[in-house]
Amino acid sequence: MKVVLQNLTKIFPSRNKKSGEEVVAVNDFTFEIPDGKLIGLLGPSGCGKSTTLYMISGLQKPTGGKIFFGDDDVTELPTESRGVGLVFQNYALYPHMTVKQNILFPLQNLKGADKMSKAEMLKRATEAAKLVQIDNLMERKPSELSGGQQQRVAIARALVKMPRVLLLDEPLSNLDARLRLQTREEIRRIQRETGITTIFVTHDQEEAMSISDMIVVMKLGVLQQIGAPQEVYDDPHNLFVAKFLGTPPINVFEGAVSGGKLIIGEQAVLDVPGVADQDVYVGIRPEGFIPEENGPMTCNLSSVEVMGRDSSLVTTHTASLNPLVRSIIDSDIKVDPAAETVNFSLKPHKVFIFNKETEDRIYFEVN
Amino acid sequence: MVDSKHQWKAWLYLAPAIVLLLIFTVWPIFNTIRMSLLEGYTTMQDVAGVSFNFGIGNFKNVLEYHGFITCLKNTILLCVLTVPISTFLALLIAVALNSIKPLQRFLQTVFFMPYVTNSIAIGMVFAAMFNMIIGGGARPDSVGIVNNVLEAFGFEYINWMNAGSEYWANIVVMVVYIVWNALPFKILILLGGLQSVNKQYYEAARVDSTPRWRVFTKITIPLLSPMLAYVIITGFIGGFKEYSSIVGIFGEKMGPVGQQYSLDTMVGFIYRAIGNNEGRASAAALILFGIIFIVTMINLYVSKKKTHY
Amino acid sequence: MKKIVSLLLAAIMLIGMMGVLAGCNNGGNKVAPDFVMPEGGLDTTKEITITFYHQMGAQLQEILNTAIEDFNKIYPNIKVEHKTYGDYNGVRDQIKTEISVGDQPNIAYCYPDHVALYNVAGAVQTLDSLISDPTYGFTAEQIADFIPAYYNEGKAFGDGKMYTLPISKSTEVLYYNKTFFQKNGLTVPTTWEEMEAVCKQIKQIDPTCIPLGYDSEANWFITMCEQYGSEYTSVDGENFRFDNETNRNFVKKFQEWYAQKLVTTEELSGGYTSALFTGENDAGTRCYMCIGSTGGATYQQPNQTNGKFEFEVGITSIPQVNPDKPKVISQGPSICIFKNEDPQEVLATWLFAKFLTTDVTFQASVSMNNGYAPVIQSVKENEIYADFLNSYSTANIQAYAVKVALDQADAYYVSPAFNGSSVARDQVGLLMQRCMALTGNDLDAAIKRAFEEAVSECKYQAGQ
Amino acid sequence: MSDFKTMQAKDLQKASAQQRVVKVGVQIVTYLFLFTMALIVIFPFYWMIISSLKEMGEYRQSIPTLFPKVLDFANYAEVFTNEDLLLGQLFFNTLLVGVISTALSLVITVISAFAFARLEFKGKNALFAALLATMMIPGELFTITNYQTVSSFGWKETYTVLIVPFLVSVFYIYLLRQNFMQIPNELYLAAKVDGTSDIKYLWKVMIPLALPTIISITILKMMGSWNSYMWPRLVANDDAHRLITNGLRTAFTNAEGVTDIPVQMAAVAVVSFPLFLVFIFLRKYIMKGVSRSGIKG
Repeated sequence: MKVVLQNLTKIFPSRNKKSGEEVVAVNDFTFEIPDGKLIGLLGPSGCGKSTTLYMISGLQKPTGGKIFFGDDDVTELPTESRGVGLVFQNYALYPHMTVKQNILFPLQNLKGADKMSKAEMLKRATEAAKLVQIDNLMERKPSELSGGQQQRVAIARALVKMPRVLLLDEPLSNLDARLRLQTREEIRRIQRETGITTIFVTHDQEEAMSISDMIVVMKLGVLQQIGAPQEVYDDPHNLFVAKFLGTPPINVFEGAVSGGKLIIGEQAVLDVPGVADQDVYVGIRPEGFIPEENGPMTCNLSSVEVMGRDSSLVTTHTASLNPLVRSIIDSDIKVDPAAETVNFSLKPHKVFIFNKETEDRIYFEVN
Repeated sequence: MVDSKHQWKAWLYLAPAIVLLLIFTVWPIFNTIRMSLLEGYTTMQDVAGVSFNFGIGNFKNVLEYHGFITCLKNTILLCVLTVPISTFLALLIAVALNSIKPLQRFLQTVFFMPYVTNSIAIGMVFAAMFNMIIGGGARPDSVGIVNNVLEAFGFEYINWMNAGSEYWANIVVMVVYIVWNALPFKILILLGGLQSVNKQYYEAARVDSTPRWRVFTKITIPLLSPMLAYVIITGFIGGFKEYSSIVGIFGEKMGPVGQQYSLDTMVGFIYRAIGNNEGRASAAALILFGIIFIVTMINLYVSKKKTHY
Repeated sequence: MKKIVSLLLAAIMLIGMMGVLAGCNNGGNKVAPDFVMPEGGLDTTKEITITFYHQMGAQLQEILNTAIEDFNKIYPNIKVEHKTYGDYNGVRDQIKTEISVGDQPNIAYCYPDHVALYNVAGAVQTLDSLISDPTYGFTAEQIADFIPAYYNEGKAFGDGKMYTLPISKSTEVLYYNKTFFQKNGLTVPTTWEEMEAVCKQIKQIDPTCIPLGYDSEANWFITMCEQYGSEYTSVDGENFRFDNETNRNFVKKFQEWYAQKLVTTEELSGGYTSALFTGENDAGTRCYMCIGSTGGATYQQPNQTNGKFEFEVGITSIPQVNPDKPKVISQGPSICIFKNEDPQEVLATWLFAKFLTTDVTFQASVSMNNGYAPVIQSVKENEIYADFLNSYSTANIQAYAVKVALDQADAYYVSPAFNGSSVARDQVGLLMQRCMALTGNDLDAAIKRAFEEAVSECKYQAGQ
Repeated sequence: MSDFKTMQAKDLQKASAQQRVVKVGVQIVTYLFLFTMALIVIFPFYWMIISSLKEMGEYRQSIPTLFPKVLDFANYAEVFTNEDLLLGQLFFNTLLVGVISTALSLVITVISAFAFARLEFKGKNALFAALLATMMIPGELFTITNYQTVSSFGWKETYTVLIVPFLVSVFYIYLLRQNFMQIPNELYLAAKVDGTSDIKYLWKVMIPLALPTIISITILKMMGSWNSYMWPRLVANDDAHRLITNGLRTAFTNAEGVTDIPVQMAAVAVVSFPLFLVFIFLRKYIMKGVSRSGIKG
């Protein structure tokens, strides 16, 4: 079931009547979520991602715009009739019901054509439990389960009625690090097996990129960029998207373009044919640095962190906006930790130039 | 946890409460037990220096009184009827109040009004509603507001509380009065409880497209059960001490004209005994305390199993 | 479970400890000694404060305050503080509790049943020595001036001693609709047979009415016992003797009257009978006769339409079984003095009591205000009071009521007072209501059972 | 689950229309139910007001009228002019006793609840269970013994006797303890670690967090002292100390024991008005107070 959002807007009247200015939580969103895909709504807190999710679920009424499931306009339809599955951030499992009762609960509400016999319901519930691997916890109460287990019960409850769209509100934020990795693989696997269109909200870019078919980056209610994770990583439309994706984060420098050459500090570090002369921001991915004897760019070396497969050089540079410039290089290349400076040459496709005012991306031919 | 050095500090904080309780609660309990075990004790004779022998005569005297069973029956019957009805009604009102936004504040205030209504006025209203005025003609001069409504719907008027009225009719009047009195406090507690239930459970229920009545029975009630247990337990404790409501309607005769004491309760018995035999009144009070204690223990036990924390 | 165990432990420990306690302290005699006249009599130098409990309404308290001012002109050093406790049960309950700690007031409004209760603790000071005291007591004229029946009420406690002084008396009288009676040529009944006859006549004339309203069922029952000379209660021996053939018969007769709607009472009708007397209610029911207290005279006044009363009210004494030996209840408060450590206080209180009962202006103004009868005959000589009495009419209904009360002064009776007599009074009232409300066929058996249960309830409550 | 197929699309327009009808229907039923119940609950208050506007004649009519034929404000005039009533004195006494007893009992309730909620000591549960047990005892018997105690202390006809005996109310300690227990213990331990004294912690952390409950206790306590009748009449029935309810009950009864109800109702209405105002303003707190206590029994 594909989900289409058309000029979706949500304006919250401000809390205190006096000041009167409103909060535009979601500003004119239009995008289409293909059927059967796992979509990540990504952005810093307060960017409107949860509000969008709740509008899709029907729990929040949009101020403007339309929502379509397939070609049905569900904007006016109440949550009960939308056939959505929603997993809350703190799971919202009914505390007084066992795991089995929690999972069975949605099935017991089905009416008319979808009504099921008791046996049928139990079969479906056990299937869902197996799918999320909690079939051994059926008689437990939510208070007796760990965060991860509760998470999976919530997913099973959302899935069991085979909703048209599955929505997950920051599913991993309450889990410890180790469990987070394991659970996000679970979500990926479950989504693949069921093939259900799934939208999840997260502020952790690594999580979004690792399992999403498509990510939607948002900032202060405005849609920044949509696309496959790798594609958005490699082709950020603006500085915000570039800075937001990737760990360790992208290194940003103040620079200028003159005569087709990119100047950082005093050094011409890269040929940028076809770009008019102007001051620019320059974003260089950590993996975009290659240490070279006479590389065009020199940085002062502070330390070398060997991490096995590759090692990371911690350097500083006067033109850098952040105190440290971090690069990741192949561990076979040896760098003398005692050296004062190190020279790099840059991989062109790992360097992005942004307009100083609008911070929009400026393209240049990469040969 | 906190080491024992803090023992004395805890007792220090509790000191004022304990001292006052010792004087004004514990000592009266002792005195009540003392009086209950002095056979035939009355303060007047005590002042005159008469001495009483020590025994359980008062208790026997209370239990043998022919009216004692009626008092017990009435007390239990009223409790068993009014506590569930008032709790259920208060729950409905609280849920309804919680589900509306406009006028919610206004209606909340209205439901608090009984607190501010003087008990004399309440007694008068119930007289106007149920009392009949027997005049010269065959038919009573006025049959009361409730009967007017009944007749408007084509029913025969009922003799609710006048001479010759049926026991069940008197009970109906009392149940209406007691439930009416018990509503405001219960609504307050249950509405408070409803508002402390996490909103997200209701959102989850909506997502699961749960019909209204299932939300009410499967989510609201279970989550509210600690409050409900509390309201029911205090309801029973209060219910067993029912007295002023019956005096409010039927007066000191505790029953319709010609059937005095037919609606007497345990506390009614105690009040009649306080007049001149405090020994017997103390014994009756202790018996009542025993009953309330047992009923509350049962309630606590039942609620421990049923409610969910 | 731990909580329950700890609770049981506390309870057992409680009962154990108090068992010991009960054994020992049994409370010694807290009441003050009997009064002995201090030599040198009243110490006029010392400031003495006495407390007076009553149930006077706002206007009566005005009259009391002026009386206290006059009293202080004679005895400036005696300061009188007075408080109301609502109704007569309120005064009794307050004093009973205060006696238990020995700080009861000096003087209080009381009824015979109350004094009987206080006497269990021996708290009331007998007045004989004070009355006969040469300097402070009553003079012979003052004693003679009292209306004998009221004065003798003070001695009705079985031991011939004087416990109370009458202060303001009321009785029951028959209020009747004079205009209606004259218009229909009806004679005012003086016996119960005449009453039944006239009620039936009235019923013919106005079928929707109830000819007679009798407010207090208890008074009716006790008065009938006195008029028939049948037994009601007695101070010694078997206290409660009202279950006998004569009483059951008259109750049966009144049950028939009620069934034929010839009579009703406040409880049976569910509303004020005096309201039915003064004007018909919306359904047209009204009473043409109402037997009630002289104290409530103002409530028997019909409504006025542009200055003229709807009908003239006549007042006469209530019907009798035997008109030559009339018996009418005497009610209204008396005053009693409580024992006190300080004989000066008792003496000062006595002087105040003497003043209230013998001061003509106080007695007259109280009577003029609420229709209660004064307790001394000399009040009639006071000219203001004399023309108050003579101007008796529907407009000045209090005067009319007092006049009738004074005329039947020698017909008063007082029921014996003992600890439990108030219980008897309540129970016979309830008994009367119950029997009159009886329906169905086997009335005699039902009445018999009602009487037996009333006697057993009296015995139980009196602690026998 | 492999051959998973999505639900076939329902006819959505019809569902949402039908949905809306049900929703409106439920709304109507809810409001209807609430208004009938509100009418029933308010009726006696309405009756109190109209009785206070009827003159004596109409009031004594045996068949009560639903609305007074003649509006008579004389009763209200009588309440204010009747100098015997000493309305001002009654108000002052009740206010004075109400405020002091509420303040003192609040202090006792807070520190006792704090001890029960936070501090560990031997016999805590037994003591608390015993306290709860006292709530079950019918109070009638206490009056006699307490009367004897206060008169032996010589407190009769003073403000003390109206205040001290009822300073400890077990119910409110129970309510506040439940509320305090909801404050996580770590906060207390953390405060202990950086040396804050119990009192400071109580003042700075616990009271602000439990403020709504404390306010609702204050209001309910004030109303309690406003309506108390039996005890004040027994121990302090003199003009200087009489309280409002006691004053109104006896002020309008004459020697014959007949009470002028209309004027009494007027007086009662006048007295209840401040209570009504207090409730209106602090209604929000009462609601929050009770819910925050999350009475878990």
